Amino acid sequence: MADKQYAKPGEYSVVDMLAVAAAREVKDEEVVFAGTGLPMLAIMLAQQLGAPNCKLIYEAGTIDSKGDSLPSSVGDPRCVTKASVASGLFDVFNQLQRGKIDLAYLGGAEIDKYGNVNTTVVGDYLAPVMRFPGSGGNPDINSLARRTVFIMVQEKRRFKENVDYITSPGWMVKKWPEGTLVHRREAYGKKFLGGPSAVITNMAVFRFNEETGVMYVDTLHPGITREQLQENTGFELDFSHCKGETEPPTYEELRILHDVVDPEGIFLP
Amino acid sequence: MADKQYAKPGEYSVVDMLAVAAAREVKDEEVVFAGTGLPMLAIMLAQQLGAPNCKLIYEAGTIDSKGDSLPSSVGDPRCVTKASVASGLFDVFNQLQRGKIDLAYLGGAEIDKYGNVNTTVVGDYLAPVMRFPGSGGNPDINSLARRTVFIMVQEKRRFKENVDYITSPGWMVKKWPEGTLVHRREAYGKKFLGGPSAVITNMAVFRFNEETGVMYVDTLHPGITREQLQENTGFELDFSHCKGETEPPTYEELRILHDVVDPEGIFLP
Amino acid sequence: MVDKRCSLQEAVQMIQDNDMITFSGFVIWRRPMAAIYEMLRQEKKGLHLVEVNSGTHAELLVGAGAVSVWESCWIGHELYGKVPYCLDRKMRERSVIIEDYSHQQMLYRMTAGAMGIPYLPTWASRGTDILNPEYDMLEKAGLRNGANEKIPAKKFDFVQDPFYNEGELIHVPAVRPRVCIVHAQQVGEEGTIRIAGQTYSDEQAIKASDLVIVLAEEIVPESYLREEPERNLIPGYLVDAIVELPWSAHPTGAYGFYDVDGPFIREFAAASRTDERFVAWVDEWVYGVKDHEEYLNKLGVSRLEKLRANSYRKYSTKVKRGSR
Amino acid sequence: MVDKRCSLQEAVQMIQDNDMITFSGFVIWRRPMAAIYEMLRQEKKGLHLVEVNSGTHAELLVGAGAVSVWESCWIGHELYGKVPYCLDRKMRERSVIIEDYSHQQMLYRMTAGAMGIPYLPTWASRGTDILNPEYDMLEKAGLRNGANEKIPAKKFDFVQDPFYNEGELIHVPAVRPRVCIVHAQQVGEEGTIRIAGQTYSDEQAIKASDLVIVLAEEIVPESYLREEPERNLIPGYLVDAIVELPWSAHPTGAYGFYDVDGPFIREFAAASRTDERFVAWVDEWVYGVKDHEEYLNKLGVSRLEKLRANSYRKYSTKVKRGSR
Repeated sequence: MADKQYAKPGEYSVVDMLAVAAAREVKDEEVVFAGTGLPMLAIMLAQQLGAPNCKLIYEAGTIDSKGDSLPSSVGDPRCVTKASVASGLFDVFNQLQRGKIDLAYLGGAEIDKYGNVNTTVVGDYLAPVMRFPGSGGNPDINSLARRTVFIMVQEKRRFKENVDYITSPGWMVKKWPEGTLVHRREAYGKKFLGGPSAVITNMAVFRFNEETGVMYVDTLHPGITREQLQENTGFELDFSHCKGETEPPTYEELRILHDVVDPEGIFLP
Repeated sequence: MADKQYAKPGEYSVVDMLAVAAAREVKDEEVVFAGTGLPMLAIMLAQQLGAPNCKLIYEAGTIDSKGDSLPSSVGDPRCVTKASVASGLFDVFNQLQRGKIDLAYLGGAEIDKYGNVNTTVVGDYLAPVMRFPGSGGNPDINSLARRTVFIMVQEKRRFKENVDYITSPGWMVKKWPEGTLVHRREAYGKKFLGGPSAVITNMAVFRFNEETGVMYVDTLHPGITREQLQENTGFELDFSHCKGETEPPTYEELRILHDVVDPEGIFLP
Repeated sequence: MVDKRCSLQEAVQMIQDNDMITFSGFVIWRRPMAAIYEMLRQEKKGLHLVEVNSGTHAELLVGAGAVSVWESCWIGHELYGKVPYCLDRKMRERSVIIEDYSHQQMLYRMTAGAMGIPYLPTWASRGTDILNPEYDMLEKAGLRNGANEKIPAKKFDFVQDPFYNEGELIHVPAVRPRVCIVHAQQVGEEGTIRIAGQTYSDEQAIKASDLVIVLAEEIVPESYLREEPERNLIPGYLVDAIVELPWSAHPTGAYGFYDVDGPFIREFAAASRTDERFVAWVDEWVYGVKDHEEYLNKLGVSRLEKLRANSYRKYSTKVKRGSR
Repeated sequence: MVDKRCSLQEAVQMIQDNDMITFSGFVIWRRPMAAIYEMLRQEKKGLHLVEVNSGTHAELLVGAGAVSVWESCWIGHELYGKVPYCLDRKMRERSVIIEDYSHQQMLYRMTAGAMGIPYLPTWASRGTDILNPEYDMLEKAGLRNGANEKIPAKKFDFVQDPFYNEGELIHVPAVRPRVCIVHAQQVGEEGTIRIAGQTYSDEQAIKASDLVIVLAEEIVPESYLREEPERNLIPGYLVDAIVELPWSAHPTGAYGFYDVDGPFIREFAAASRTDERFVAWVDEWVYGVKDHEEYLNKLGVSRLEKLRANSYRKYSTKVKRGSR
């Protein structure tokens, strides 16, 4: 690790920083669920670096594929190349529920301080202002993987005190039929498998106090100040556990990301 | 039909008669579930004669196979030859429960006058005298196919007023937790799909009064008298709807059975 | 043997107004697009879409006013358009009822239909607003009164596990579409379906449905498919109509045959932002062409050849996908 | 990458006394027989067998006194022996607890295990004595008290369908074996499993289990299996131990490799009629040979070559099966 050559601010984009930070969350030999876009970049980068034996699962039905052409979506034929198994949703969602998934990368339109995510509507669900695409497998994966990492854009309107609709469950979730917020451990009981472990944005890495369920700032990306981060967040941030600066991308990571993982510039323009 | 050449008694065995009578139960284009042994012979004979487009399903997971070598069991590789689909139990049992099976051929160690079958134990279940192999898929298929045909040996100890244990459901079945006998239509409600339509033995063909659920004699095989049949039955037989003699095998049927379906003499010694 | 082969027009005539319907594929892959276009030409109305996941095909049906209920978990165009403008517009007009489930819940609903049971239990998506009892939109619309036998009496049920004492599970009701329209790479003349690559949730969608229409890139001999029955997904007796129609999933992609036509979908997604532009788009690409053949000719050889998959790789190596 | 390859002895040492265990295959096809023999040699005791269906392999374990509970639907040798003499004897001695379910119920129990849910609903086998509440034998033995977390609190549950009002369904509890021993034709060095022909209920048995041991006819390069991932059943990370062992399903059969050895099973079935003859048989064929290699040599080349499958037909064309 001593000979790591870190890139300097200006030599990498915020998307590069995001992808690299996300890639560092995975451990070798882990079974990882990834969705379309940045999650794919992160996991494929990880496979080239510290986690060559991590197994990548795509929601549409492929397991541990090893293609050399970046898929543009999880249903893409490129997901099938040199896979261990190509099947369908029933296979992969069952494995998820069986507790076989160590880590998942997810995205979201809005998030609150407990890690609850909204990808469904803006406004009151019964009189909505705008429709998002909907849940997809986000809440399934997020409720059943052992750890989840959210990759998001840091904006005040996206980091909210409360989301309009809990599409995907964080650490404080709704208990029905009352709808009261309870801790995920309490709501899930014996079938508690884990929960959100990090939120990675273009500005920072956040983690969670698993007892209170509240998000805190773990590291700030190089060049980002606490004030800038707070300005782009809709709730008061906890900096009490902030470890300092996010480790910047290395030249080697950037090379792999741009030349090996996404040479066509699909997600990295 | 006018030019059918029927074989005479002595020119065919009781097993031949059984197989031929069973084969006549299937209609063309039907989807048929068959188990090991005589059911296989019956359905493969039917495919050579009046029902060339019936589709044969084996419990172990093959659909509409068209091999030229008789399988000795439903798990046999010979079941896979030229099949439409080779899969597993989850595929075929789901199709069964979805109501896709028109007809099934089944066997049994003991049967009662309602068509309830025992293939589990002799004697009190809690202090049994002897263990049979068990249910297998018999009760599943018998409860979910639209029609079932039982192929059995006619013996007094096998045709009983009441079976020791209802492994497979006939027309009067047990309603739990009380265990009272009720009509299958009542017990199955909206999910009533049909029930046993015939029992074919080495001596006769039986059918059911679907209102009372009671078995009656439909035809006697050539050379069998009512007295002989009653002697080999443990309950009083209803001959009131007996149509006379079972149509004997034709020479063509016998030729196909012995030369085409089972030339190795696996089930037809 | 019954000959199930027919024209696209005949196949689509089997779909009735107000049908509950589902489709093969995954978001922008292997959707039976030629049949979607033909449904618009035949002016189908009041459709009740039940989809494990949704996509471009549904935006077209919704935008054209063919849909009264949409039950699914996701709709959009992936990389080529993040917002489902048609559904968004119809939602705000309140002309389409939206019933939200999660992906696994929709999968299990379709699986329950395929298994012939009325529901399946799952742990997925507990603690979310998907389970909010106030958000049962079919109930709010009075459609859970039993008048329509395809609509279950409840959106969910919550049940305690009595076997391992693991807590409260969600029971999701089966879906039992009247029609499933499938895009497959190969189908035999008796109807055996072989899907190459990922099968998505096609097996469940087909087996849950009463009537199955297949658009295939090619009809191949049954004897060929039956040489390797392990590779086939569906037996012929579950299929009701077969249409041989190359490129019938365009602009969505099909493993081994062609890639997604990204620019085409991006243009449609952009056009879908307003009703006027949507109408102009369908006037050009749907009503403006007589049939699938005219549509392909309008696309032109160059465009299609770029999309065509490399036979070894199973995807196109000629299509430009990114900025480099 | 972890190397999962090991010897048969090492693999069988992973099985503990009192384990809940299941196997690949169907009655007399693709049973991991070499491991069964080795389990006898290692004197495993108190096993709790949970099987979608059972057969020759289980008669051996039961006869040798290795089994305390048998939960399944069928046991026998098909054409080669209709009576399960060992289970019959142990049943009458009351040294094995028998819990009867139907085939579909056992399949759904294993499927629930594989899906990670505690039960599945089914309509199968209503009205039978399988559902007789007096016949819950694990309950009668006091084993449903929660002391063993692998044993559910109830044999069945009966539940009304609240969605379509279709009546009372049966809920069957998941099975969650600690160990699954699989016989497969091919496995990759990372553990990817390819099963040829019917897959029976192998997928469910493997995915329901905590620990998976594979006996394979051959270990092949992962790169070969990954050329056609649609044909593979199980990814490598679900596999814990791999043993390359040709003929390891003998005397049961394996699609594409060899037929059932009917006379061998018939002889065993006949020997199983009495305890004395059973003991003599296992003394000769199990304890009398040191390992699988000695077993094969004792069988001899001529016997094995007759069983070997024709590579096109996938079954043997040399074996004499009937009376002609």
